[in-house]
Amino acid sequence: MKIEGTYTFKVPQQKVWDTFNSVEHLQAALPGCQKLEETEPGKFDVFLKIGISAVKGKYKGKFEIADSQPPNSYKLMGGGKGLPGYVKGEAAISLAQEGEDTILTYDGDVQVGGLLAGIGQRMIGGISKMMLEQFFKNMDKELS
Amino acid sequence: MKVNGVECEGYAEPRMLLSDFLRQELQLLGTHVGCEHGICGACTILFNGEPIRSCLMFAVQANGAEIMTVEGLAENGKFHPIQEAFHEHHALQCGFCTSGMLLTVYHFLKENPNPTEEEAQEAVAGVLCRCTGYTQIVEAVMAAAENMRKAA
Amino acid sequence: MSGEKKKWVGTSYKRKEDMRLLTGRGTFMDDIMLPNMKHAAILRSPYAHARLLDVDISEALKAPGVIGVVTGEDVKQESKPFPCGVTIPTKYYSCAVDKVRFVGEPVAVVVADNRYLAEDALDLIEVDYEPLEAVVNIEKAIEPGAPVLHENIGSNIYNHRFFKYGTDWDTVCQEADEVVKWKFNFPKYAGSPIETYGVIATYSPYDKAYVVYNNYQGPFVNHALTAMALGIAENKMRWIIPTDVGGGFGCKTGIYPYCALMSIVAKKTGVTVKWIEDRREHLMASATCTDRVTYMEAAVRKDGKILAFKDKAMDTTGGYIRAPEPGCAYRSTGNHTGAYDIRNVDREVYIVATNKGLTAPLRGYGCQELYFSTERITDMAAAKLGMDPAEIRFKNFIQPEQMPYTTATGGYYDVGNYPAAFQKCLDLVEYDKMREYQKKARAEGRLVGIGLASVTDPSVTNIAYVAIGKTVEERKNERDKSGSGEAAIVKVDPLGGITVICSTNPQGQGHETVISQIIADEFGVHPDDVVVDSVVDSSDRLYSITTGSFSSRFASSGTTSIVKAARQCIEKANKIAAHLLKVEVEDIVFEEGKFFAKGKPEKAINLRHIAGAAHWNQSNLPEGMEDAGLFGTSMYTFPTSQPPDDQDRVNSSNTYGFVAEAIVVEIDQETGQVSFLKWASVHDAGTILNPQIVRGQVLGSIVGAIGGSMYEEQAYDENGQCLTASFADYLCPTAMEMPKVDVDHFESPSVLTALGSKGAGEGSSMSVPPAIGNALADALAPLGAVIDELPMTPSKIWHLIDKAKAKTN
Amino acid sequence: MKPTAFEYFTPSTVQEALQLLESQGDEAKILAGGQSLVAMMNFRAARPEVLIDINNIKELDYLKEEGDEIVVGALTRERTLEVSPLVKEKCPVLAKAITHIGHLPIRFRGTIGGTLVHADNTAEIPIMAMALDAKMKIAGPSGERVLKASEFFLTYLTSAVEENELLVEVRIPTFDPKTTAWSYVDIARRSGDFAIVAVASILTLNTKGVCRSARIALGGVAPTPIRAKEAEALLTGQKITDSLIEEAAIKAADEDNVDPDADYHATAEYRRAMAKVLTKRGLKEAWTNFEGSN
Repeated sequence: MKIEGTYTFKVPQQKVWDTFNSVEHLQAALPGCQKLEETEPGKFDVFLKIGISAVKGKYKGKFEIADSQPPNSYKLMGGGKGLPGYVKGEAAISLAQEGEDTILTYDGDVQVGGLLAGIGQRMIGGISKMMLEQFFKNMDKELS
Repeated sequence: MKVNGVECEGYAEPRMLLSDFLRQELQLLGTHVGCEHGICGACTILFNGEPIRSCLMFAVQANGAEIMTVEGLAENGKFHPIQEAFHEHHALQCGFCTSGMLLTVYHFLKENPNPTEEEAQEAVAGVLCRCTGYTQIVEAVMAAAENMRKAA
Repeated sequence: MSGEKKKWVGTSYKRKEDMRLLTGRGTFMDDIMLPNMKHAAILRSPYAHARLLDVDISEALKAPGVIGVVTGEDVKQESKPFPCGVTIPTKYYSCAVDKVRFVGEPVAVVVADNRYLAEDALDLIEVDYEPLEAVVNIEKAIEPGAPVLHENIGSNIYNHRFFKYGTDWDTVCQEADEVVKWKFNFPKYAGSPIETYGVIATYSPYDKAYVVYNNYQGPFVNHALTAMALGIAENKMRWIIPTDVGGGFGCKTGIYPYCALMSIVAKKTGVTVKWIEDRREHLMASATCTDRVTYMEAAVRKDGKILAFKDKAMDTTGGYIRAPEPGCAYRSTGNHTGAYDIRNVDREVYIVATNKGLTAPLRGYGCQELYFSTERITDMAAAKLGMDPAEIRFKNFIQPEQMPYTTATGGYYDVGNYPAAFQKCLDLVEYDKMREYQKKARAEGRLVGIGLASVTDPSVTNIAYVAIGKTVEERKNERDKSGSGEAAIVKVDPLGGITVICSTNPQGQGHETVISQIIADEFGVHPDDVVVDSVVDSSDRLYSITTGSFSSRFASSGTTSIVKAARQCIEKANKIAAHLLKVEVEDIVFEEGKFFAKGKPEKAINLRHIAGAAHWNQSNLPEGMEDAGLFGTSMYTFPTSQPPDDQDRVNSSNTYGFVAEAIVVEIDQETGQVSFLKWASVHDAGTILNPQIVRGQVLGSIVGAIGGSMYEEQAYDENGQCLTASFADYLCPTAMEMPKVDVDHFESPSVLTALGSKGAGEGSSMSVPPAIGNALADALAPLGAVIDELPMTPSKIWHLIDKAKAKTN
Repeated sequence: MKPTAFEYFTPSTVQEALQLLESQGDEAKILAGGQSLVAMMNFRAARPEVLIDINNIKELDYLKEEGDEIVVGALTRERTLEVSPLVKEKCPVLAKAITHIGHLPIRFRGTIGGTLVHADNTAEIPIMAMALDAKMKIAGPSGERVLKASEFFLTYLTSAVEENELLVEVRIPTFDPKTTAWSYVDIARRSGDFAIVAVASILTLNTKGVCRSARIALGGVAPTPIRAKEAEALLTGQKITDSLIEEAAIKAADEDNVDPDADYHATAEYRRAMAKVLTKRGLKEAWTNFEGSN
């Protein structure tokens, strides 16, 4: 499933970059994040508890930040699994300053597998979109 | 609970589905389980006179309720007119969905003794049948309605 | 033999099975309870393609109520891969051993006190998967560089063959005025009976034998294959199929891996194990038909004569290939040209590995895939030539005077009058009037279409067709396989009661009733007096490789065996009667259940009397009669069931019926929704044994095919995730989706069967998909949109209309 | 497909239920009709550790008229609303919409509260709540609060009811069928399925056929059911004509208004197109069936 779009933050690019690279802020902004740990630079262990319908459940996963080009772009790769199934994804994220604002562009591919995909296909697209929105909104809060 | 007019008792932990309770605890094997998510309708029974999916209820919720299953349709070894019509019109093949069909129709004809064919078709649409193509089921429902009206 | 006036056969005798089924007293798989029975649940792969690194069951073993856990390692120790009729079979075990190759593939089995606890323990099994890239698209799977599913095969090609029948394609094309070609996609859909699979297995360590209750439907070749996989003699594995099976439609032929798996589980855990497949398991991992890509070509003359068919057909059987595949591609060999007199055929066949669920025969086995492309291309040829689709069919039908007719590919059609049967269908749908109606509707801008299909309906497969998967050279090194035997035992007990035991275990087709009708006619008794035992038990029923309820075997081969067995009894009864009446056997008359000497009906003796003599006074049998009692047995196989010849021709089935379908549709151009305005379906199933039952079979095959054409699909995303694992997404038609269909018959009795009957169970499942395709295509023709895939959903149709309109604007 | 184990409570008052919600924390789930929840539990997609069955709270099962509102207890079954003479008379569009919910056995168990809190964006009652400007009364540890439908649905499958709260009542404004044109139309793959797109239309008209107010709600085209505000504004104050309806339909399906997702059954483009088609058909049907239209 392709997920792409943009989000506008009303703060300068460097600040957005720093916040997106901070464990603390990421932990606070990731929907349902119970624990986030940087195991080695750019690599994280994450534990999420998600509470929406068929997706509800606890997920254990890892993600990695690669090809980091501060403060412009990086690649995000990761995945996790829980009893309802697994999620795997990859996204190219880039930042661009536009006046006072920073435009974040994401272009990713998300794979959802197992129970989730089989019985929840009607809602997966919507829920993924919603969680991403939620994440950006939370990040917005972290930025202010 | 009262099942087909008989007081019944059994043990059920909270999570036991009513369909499983009827089959396993009460050994009423006429109620069939086809999907366990409320769509196929094979497990349809009457719960206090209303048709419900027994796979979408917990047995504990039926405490004190009056339940009717397919075993309660025929009386004294004689077919109910709906069963008679299903037999006459070849409205069943493998017979697996039939219990849910019969109880659905039983309730339907009680509410609507003089249905149109369209209404009959809609009434049985809540139970999936993979064998018959439904046509002969709808024909049976219409015939049963007529016979029951005549008998009434 | 056929064509005699019967008292019971041919009437709509009401079903005997109904008595128990209408009162909730049937015995289905889940109704069987055995002592010390525990319950199994299966852990299934969430990945379409992954290496299995580790399966940690330690926590699951500690869970409450758990008896044991079995993994792929155990299965590898206890069994070998299932044999399959291709040159390099996949290492297909009943449970994943090294890799998982489709979502839903079994990975481990938990046995616990009840199903709830078993499922709890599944949650505690930790599996370490190394995900691999998946491939789901048939054509991509055979491109270089595609992820390979089976290392031992080295590519994703399970099977690849070329066939040439008659004059070669290029030469034929020189004679042709037009060559029409198109690519078609046929979907993966399923029988999805409301009763899912179920197995109860027990193992006795003392006599090293298994008893396996299961709701299998045949063919019993899979019993032998399962024994081979378990490395045991076939008689050490007793299969018992309960009285009632809740629908099959071919899908239940795919249960045998679970029979093997639960046998292993029973052996490992030491308890009797019951496993009832749940709907999610069923929709992901039971069995569907193969999806197929066909590059179809037809070479035609201006006058409409089709000179040749050429196709490149690519089927996928999913993550593994298992018996009876590669039948998907070859079961229709003999009837490849359908009802048409086409002498030249060019085929290329691939069977391809993809990370999708596995396949089994689905009602119509292989024919819906075939006819969707041949009947669509026939319509396209007609359009190209400016001919009416009915006219091109008349132009190409095999004529009644050509019967018996041997097709270019080896099929032997004994009887049939296709033009007349087809005309009956056109009359029934009021074809000319409908074309007028269409003209008017089109003038108003409405999208009305008429779709036709005319096909032959093969039944009673000759297992020889499976061998076509191997080349002539490869076959030379193997022993031939062939046959279509079906078993019946008719026994008359000491009090004259008649019991019939067959190997065609029914799943709703009403065999008990029809057998009773046949026996009633043969013996002059009442159908209610006949008892038919529907339980199939491999240890005390006659069975063979070919027996079972599949490929519409009952109506032609089953009934023939029954009649033969019955007549053996009667023959013996005649001899006993002659002996008792002290006359020559030639002088005995048997009428309405009474035996008497010619001209002396007043001195008749009845069956009870004769049975009594045969059972109670065994020393007083006629001279030369060695066996006491009164019984007959038959395992009739058609003489037409021969192995393939050295030009790959094979009579892949034994009787061939005919189906004509005519469907009038209207498409709502704003929403893409389809409504059926009129529908006629005419069948030649030979002599009709029970009209009401046959009507039920036809209507049932129609609703299944409507499903596959418009609603049902086992759908996957590009990563091999199954998107339709619930009935909320796998959409079986309800009563509201079933239109009114006028069903009629054109009876041309088969000369090969005892009663003239041919198979009647599958017909419309193979003719409806192309007929709906043709109807939708005809409706969209004014816009220039083409139908080349199924299922056609409103969304897809709307996009076709949208695209076509964008083009014209 | 068997649910995981849970602790089971059967409060008989709202107060008790709220106390249980408070004491059992976020692993508790309310069981109302159970027609979505139990199916999800059978799949083990939902795994509540505590189930608070509110079916014994008789005080939540009522249906009455208060002023110009129909007041419905959250535990009222969908079927009760469907056949209620009050609903048929004062809010017939709701009765009509309910006939589109699943099949009869689902409606006999399914409750108005359950389906609202489940907040499926194609479910009939949430769409009707939006169309009718229903108000939801929610009880919580610190008392009751009332939300408008527009505030109630937050996003996909998410309502504003917090984990320690319980939806207790729904207040549905009635209308006078004599001056109101209405319709409920949808497209589903099969009869009884969740709609791909659904549209409810309610137009209040004066004696001359001029639209005094218009309410159009769409389902299946955004994370929650939505209103077509611009289309409503366009209709208001105008005499209903075919071309006006056409224009309103275009507005309803406008990009600013709808943002559908694709799934296996239908593409986003299809849903967007159906938003327009169904708005048009819905308005036409409402207008045609309205007694004052001719």
